[in-house]
Amino acid sequence: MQTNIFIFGQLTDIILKGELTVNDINDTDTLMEHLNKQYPALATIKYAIAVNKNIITKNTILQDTDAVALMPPFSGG
Amino acid sequence: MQTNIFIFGQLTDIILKGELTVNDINDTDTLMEHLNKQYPALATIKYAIAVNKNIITKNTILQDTDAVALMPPFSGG
Amino acid sequence: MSDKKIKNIFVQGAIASSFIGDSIQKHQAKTNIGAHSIFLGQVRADTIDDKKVTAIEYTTYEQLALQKMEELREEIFSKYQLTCMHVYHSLGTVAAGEICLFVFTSSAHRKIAIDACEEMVEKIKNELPVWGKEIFDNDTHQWKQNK
Amino acid sequence: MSDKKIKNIFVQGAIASSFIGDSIQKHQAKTNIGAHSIFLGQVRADTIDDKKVTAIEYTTYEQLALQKMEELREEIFSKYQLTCMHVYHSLGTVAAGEICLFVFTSSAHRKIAIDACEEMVEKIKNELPVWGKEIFDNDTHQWKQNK
Repeated sequence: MQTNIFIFGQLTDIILKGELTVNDINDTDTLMEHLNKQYPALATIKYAIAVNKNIITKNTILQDTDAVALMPPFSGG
Repeated sequence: MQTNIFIFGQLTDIILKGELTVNDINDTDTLMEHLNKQYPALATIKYAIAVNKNIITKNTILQDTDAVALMPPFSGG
Repeated sequence: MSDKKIKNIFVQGAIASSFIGDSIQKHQAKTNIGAHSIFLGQVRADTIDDKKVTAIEYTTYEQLALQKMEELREEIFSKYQLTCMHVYHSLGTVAAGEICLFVFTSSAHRKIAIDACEEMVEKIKNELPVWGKEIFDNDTHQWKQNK
Repeated sequence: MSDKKIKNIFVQGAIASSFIGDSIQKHQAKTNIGAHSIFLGQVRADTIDDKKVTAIEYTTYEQLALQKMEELREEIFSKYQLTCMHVYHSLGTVAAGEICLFVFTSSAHRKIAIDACEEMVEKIKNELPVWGKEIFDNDTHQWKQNK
């Protein structure tokens, strides 16, 4: 199973790309643990997590091809 | 001595012109008495009086060539 | 206040949308501006007792209006940190659907531009000696009343 | 809500002042409108630590942003009696002095148009997944923060 991760705003200064794909990660807590290990600077930034365009506030089970977005505070306009 | 009177808004439906000149009227109370006699419908309408661009709230002595304006409520925009 | 400094806010007939676009364009050189707020008054084709408004005819006591406008401008600039403000009001006939009032405020920050624009519109409606005559499609008229 | 009905609010690069003028022009056929309120966001050439902002680069999570925008549109229309509302937001690079946001509300009465426009601007700033990257004249950058 595969998860597509979309990275926005200042998080792209850390992850250095707009999209990532990870395999065989079953829930968002495990995903974030995985990413924090790879990108320790992530822990210094505030951001929201969306799964399939819905912002989540607790650990969420991931299905194959789910889209996870990491979104720092918005600054449009 | 001469007084120039400027008429605005719906008052022009009563006086039927935008300007009037009257002679030898010494104050605004006398002027209004004079106009109310000539145009009785004036009494049915609410309006402010300005002398030389200043809105007055009590009887005011008129000088030669003073400009008196009769102004119903504003409705610009 | 010397007379030569008094800006004329009045334009004959409707305010063209291209004029509004051009006014916006002129502000792109002022790079300390972060927000513009614009209010436009448009003549409504109201129906009153089966008669339809086809136009409004505006008249003013111009000398007093321009003097008053200078006072209102000073009040707004002393209250709000604006980069600039522009006001245009039609005189004469403005057909239904056309623009009769254009108020344009600019500031570094949005809240200031928005609040100043709204306050200026209220002041113009209440304090500027301008009168609107609503012309109906049967050639009768009634005098506009501001709420 | 079917996907095909979702309006795209995003434009590539700056919003041209002539586009704003044309949008105003298109509303002259709607003679039930009495008031338009327009907000424009313009990129400021702020100076931060001796570096000057020359442009903002906007990115979005487009699918989520357009879905969110439909929700915001429904909220505004259920609260305010608007004739219409138009929103445009830039993506990509917008130079200092150029327009990056255009919010346009129209109503029979001024208070409704003005309040709806202001509320929509606040919602866009706070709730739309858009990010601005401030580009400095020495090719460094910082991420914009909304207040």
